Amino acid sequence: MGSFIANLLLATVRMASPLIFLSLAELYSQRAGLVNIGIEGLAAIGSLTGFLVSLISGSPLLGVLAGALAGILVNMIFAYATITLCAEQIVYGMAINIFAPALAAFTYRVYFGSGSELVQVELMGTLKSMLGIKSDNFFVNLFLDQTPMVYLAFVLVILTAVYFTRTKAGLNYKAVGEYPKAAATIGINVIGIKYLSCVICGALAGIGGAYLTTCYSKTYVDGNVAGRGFIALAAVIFGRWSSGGVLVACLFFGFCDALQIRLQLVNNTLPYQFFQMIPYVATIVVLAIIGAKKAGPRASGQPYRKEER
Amino acid sequence: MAVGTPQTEVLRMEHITKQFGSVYANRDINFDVRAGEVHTLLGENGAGKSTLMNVLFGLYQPTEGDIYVRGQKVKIESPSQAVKLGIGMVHQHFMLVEAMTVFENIILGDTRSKGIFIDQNARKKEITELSEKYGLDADLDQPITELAVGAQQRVEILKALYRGCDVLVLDEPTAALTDQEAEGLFEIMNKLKGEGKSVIFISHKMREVLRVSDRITILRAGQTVETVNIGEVSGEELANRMIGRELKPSQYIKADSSGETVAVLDHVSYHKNSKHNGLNDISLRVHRGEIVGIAGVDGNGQSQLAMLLTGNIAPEEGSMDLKESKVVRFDPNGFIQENVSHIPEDRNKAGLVGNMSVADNLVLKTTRDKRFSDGNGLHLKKKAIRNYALEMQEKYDIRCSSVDQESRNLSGGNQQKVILARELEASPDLLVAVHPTRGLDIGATRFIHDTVIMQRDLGCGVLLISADFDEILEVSDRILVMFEGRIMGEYSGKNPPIDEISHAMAGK
Amino acid sequence: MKRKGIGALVIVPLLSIIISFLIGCIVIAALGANPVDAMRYLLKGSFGNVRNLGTTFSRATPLIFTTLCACFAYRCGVFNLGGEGQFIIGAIIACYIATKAPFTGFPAILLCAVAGAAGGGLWAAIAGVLKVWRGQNEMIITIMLNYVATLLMGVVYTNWLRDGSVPQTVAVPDETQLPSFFGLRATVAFPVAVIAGIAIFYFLFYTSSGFQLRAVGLNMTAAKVNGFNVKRYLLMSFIVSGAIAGLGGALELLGTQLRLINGFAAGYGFDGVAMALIASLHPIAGIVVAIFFAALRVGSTTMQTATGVPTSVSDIIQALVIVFTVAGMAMVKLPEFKNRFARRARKEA
Amino acid sequence: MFIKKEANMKRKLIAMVVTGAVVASMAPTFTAHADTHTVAMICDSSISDGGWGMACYNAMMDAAEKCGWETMYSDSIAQSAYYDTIVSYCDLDVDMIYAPGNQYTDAVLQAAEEYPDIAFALLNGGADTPAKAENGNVSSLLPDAKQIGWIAGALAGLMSDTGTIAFIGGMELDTTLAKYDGYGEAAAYVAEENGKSITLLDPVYSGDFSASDKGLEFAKAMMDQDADVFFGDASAVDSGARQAIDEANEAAGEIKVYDIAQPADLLGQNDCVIGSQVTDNSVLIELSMKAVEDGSFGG
Repeated sequence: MGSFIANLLLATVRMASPLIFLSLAELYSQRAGLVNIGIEGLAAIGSLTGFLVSLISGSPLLGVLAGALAGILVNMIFAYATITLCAEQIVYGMAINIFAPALAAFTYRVYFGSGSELVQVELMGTLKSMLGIKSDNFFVNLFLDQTPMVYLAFVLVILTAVYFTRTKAGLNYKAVGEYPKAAATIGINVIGIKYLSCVICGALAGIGGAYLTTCYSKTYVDGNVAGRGFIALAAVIFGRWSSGGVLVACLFFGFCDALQIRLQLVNNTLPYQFFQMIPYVATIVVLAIIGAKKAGPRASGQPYRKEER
Repeated sequence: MAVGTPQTEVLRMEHITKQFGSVYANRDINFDVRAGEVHTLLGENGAGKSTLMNVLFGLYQPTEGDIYVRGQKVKIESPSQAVKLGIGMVHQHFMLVEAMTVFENIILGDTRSKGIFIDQNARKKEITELSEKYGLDADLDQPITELAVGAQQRVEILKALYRGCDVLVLDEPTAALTDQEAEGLFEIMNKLKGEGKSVIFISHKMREVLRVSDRITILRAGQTVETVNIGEVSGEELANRMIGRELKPSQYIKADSSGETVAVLDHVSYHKNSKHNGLNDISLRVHRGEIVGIAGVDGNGQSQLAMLLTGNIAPEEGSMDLKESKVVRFDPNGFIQENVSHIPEDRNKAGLVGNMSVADNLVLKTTRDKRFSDGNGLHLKKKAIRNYALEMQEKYDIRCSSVDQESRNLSGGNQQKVILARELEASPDLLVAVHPTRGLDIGATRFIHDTVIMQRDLGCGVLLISADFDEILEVSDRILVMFEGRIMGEYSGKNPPIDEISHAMAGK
Repeated sequence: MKRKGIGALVIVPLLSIIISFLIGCIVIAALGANPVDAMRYLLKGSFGNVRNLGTTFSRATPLIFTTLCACFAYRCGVFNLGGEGQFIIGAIIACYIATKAPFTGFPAILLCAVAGAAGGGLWAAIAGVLKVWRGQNEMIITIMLNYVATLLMGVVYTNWLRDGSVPQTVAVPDETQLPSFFGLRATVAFPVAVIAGIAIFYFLFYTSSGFQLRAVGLNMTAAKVNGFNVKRYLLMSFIVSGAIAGLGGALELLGTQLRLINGFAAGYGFDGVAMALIASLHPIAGIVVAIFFAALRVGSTTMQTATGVPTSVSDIIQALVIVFTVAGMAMVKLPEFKNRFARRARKEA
Repeated sequence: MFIKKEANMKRKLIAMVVTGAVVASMAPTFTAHADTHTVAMICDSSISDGGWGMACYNAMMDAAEKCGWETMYSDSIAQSAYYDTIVSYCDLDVDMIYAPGNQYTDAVLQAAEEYPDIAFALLNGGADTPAKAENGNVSSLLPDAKQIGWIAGALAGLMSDTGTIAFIGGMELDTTLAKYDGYGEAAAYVAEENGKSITLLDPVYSGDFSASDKGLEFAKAMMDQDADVFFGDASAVDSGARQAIDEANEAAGEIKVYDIAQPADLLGQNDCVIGSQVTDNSVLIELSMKAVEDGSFGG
């Protein structure tokens, strides 16, 4: 059963990684005062683009980059509508969630036509395979048998923490989410930072989506994001708007998911759906327990108008 | 930057015009500042002082007109440009990020120091030097939320100086300060002058204007009236020019508090230990037909007092009586049923539903009333509501394009009138009015005072909370002073001991 | 100012629809199909004949309910994204009663409707309680509850109420199925939905409670200071909106689907939200919008089958309609826009 | 405010009604290609899922080619949309509706009742289904699921070294359950013959036919329990499983874990695939097409 635990942990990391990208995407968005519930959609388009490009170019890395680009492009719609036109952010997130997946499904169908067998793409190699290590030791697997993207995810968490707590730019960035007018009066380019946040958010969400098709599963199927975008939303609140907290939240969700898969095998008296519920129920319970003592950035969700009277 | 010798002009604004849609906020304004002087912008609320400064600071773009800094014509498109040109501004509503510390707020948006990381020690050293030079003491690691208003203002000034400004704009800086704190501020201003820096001082309080200014520019209705040197004209003269007509000081007859009590607080406490947002062992009574004025600087527990007296918060200790009965449940609705009316501190946040029409706001509390609906609210009588609204518009002289207009589009004065109409038509036994005239021009202020006095004479007990000392003196029959959540003293409204009171306001 | 207000709320959506369809046509042409034909089939499929019209109405019915659910909640400033979950819970309960209850026919239908609504309300109340007493973000909770509800339904149709060979529940007995509406495919659920819409409209704009509820939604602080029981209204808006969705679920089951199966109600919740917003939270307008989208969907099936154009084209058209409308609505609210308009208005005068 | 909104609502209504009218008037009277025969397929999974959907689609194409029929299809349709899709095909006057799966039974029967002139070929339908159709225009094409299971099981019994074999299902369809049972029985039998014992892990279900990542996680988890032969009935989900198996084999440096693919031939696509349970549905379809042409369909 020791291997059970070991494999459980490996699965946890595997399942948490895409969530980390998506949650960071949401974190950057909300830190600049933009609540973007369109992550799910952004990830969908990123996932497809990543798949296509790595298929065509044969380079998963290129796929990831393309996914990021696609995420940015789609998120620019959100940016323009919510920042420039001051549209209601929640509403627009919804719009993205309906638009982007439809676009993805459409593109896939048009590109591959019909009746083809399920197209498979080469995944990004793990460090272990690159180094040609054969050992099957748990720690080797945990720390080396991961794709570069996993390391990137964790590095990003650290960078984000440093950015928001130690750098001037990060301080200004936070100010925009907290009190844009004040930020503007000391010469911070509020609109600029808000757009920047949308670029970062779009890129990370796109990468998170691309991860699914370039590092996780060899195939693309519609709806493969499977609600991860919304879990990310929860992770940011759960994680108290700090990258560290977000990481913990993602690992928690990943763990719940990994656990639920295994419980299905151990136990067959209970319908499998109950196990599939675990991550969602856990989210609700945890949020209910921690409550919402610390609200997020002050001005999140509110539009910012330059000349207002 | 080079310290200019006195008399050298550092800043000039020529023919500045700023339009909002169809409204002229500024019209052909001329204004200049010399090195090492305090130049006051004098004008009542809505005269266009703040707009002019926002134009100077690059927050607004002028519709017409030019700005010259040290003789150079400049186009200020953003605050950062203004900062680069050596212009600093302390806004009336502080621009401090509450979630951050003093230090973080000061270095926020810092462009001068190199590197991507924050070099705590170096920056802190610079700031400490500055604060010592100008006597602006501040604990850098304290979060803003824990600072008193005066301290927050010092942080704002530090912020400006840290960005190396030689023209500092102070927008209504004394509004929230005790006299002592104000004195402190004036000293700082003197130090700044000494350093050859210029201060643009915005105010409508004659006393301090005469005390600190070198030159005074009077604005009225968005236009320059004239610029005068200090000593050329008397206080009254200035006041008259500011308002544009002879101002005869109002003389309200003070009533004596003999009637039955409508509200009694008995040793009430709430968040005792919070100096700025708590109540500490407060006892007071309000009688019918009197106006009890609560004097004191903002943020000494007045807001809590008001919320308590209107049932929005419940006391932690002590008890309260409304009329003859002890209050057991503190909830706003219960108090409203007991004929308690409330003119809230923040008319936009708490007074009005901005996106609803004037008419809706007038009947906000009374839709279940027979006059406005059948079957206890099951069917609203739209017509009746509209007619009532028109009647109120007449009676309270509410200026709006139509009673269907969204109330957020009204001017502050008219918004306040809508609230006044709603609250007074309920013919209350107790009226709690918080800063009822804040930000209103003299005309509206006068109207509101008159109406409140009238209500008093109808037998309503009024509790007036105001940070405007003059207002308190003008209308109160009894004056209580609040400081750090406590009542410092009680004085008669008839020829009150002004010095004593202002000392009390400073906690002495 | 007011005149523009009205105009924009109608013109913007219509304009958005037109633009979206144009783009759709371009895409179709790019696929080598004849856009005109495609559009013909799309329209024929949705309105072409009585049968299709009936189909459109029957497809619109559940959407109307979820739209109304969103309208009601958002009027009180509650972002209930859980319409789908509440809808499903209503259906599950109805399914149990319809198949297990000793009696059938009208009493059963009535019980299903009431219990379904109650179930939906309670399901939403979970999020309501968490918001009101734990200050928790209702969007996330309701989304999570959607997943839970969907999986719960899965349990019901794969295990508890499974009907033989396929993972689906037993069908509702004939006597307990809703009577058809004028012989159309649509059942009486459709008029019920419309009536519900009118009732909500009346409640929101012609009763004191509705008035206060809107006030809470527009300015919570002011509402509290002016003596409204904010918590009560918040909770109520959760429960009522949930109940509307729940009722919708129950009727959808008794009227159209007749059994719980995989894919039941998928996406209805979010659709409702989007439509409510396009209708600028107006219940009656919401009904119209819902019917429009239903028509688009029914039509798109015909379009797909006839021309081989992927159904996702119509998904994209629908998405574009939302994208453009919301952006347009926001744009006309911008001060710059208003000023320009104001000036033009003055010139006219 | 109220007035405003009401006006808005009215205008919207009018606008919509107008659109509706225009539509109705311009809607052409549509007739499908009358001369040649047409078959239309509906499918809940994608027809490019490398599994059931793909196999059934290709089967239709083969049969249609032989008989010179035209084909149409809609795939990835939600169970709640089966009926609408079938009906819209019927409205296009197709000659035969081809529904590959027991799950379509109800929708098919309902439509068959309303369109007596159209033939409905139901793959994997229950044996008694045709009798249920009042117009006798439904036929049930039945490849024996249990048999498929047996063959796979026999193979598994032979190949398994660890003595543990696994099964991944999409939905709890009867055919799926039948395959699972056959799989287990045969494996146990064969194993006994060779004097070893076989344990078949409980079946797991992904709840759909598309979540390949779930297949991957399932397989990994099951390999932790020493399963070394996999048989799947979940289309795209299986591909996820095969991916996990390949990875495991790669790590081990040799192919120790095997997968049995179905219903199409996937040999060579993944190293781990040791055999494919190919069910050739095209013959069955071809028969029904012939029947339609000479009018002997159904009965």
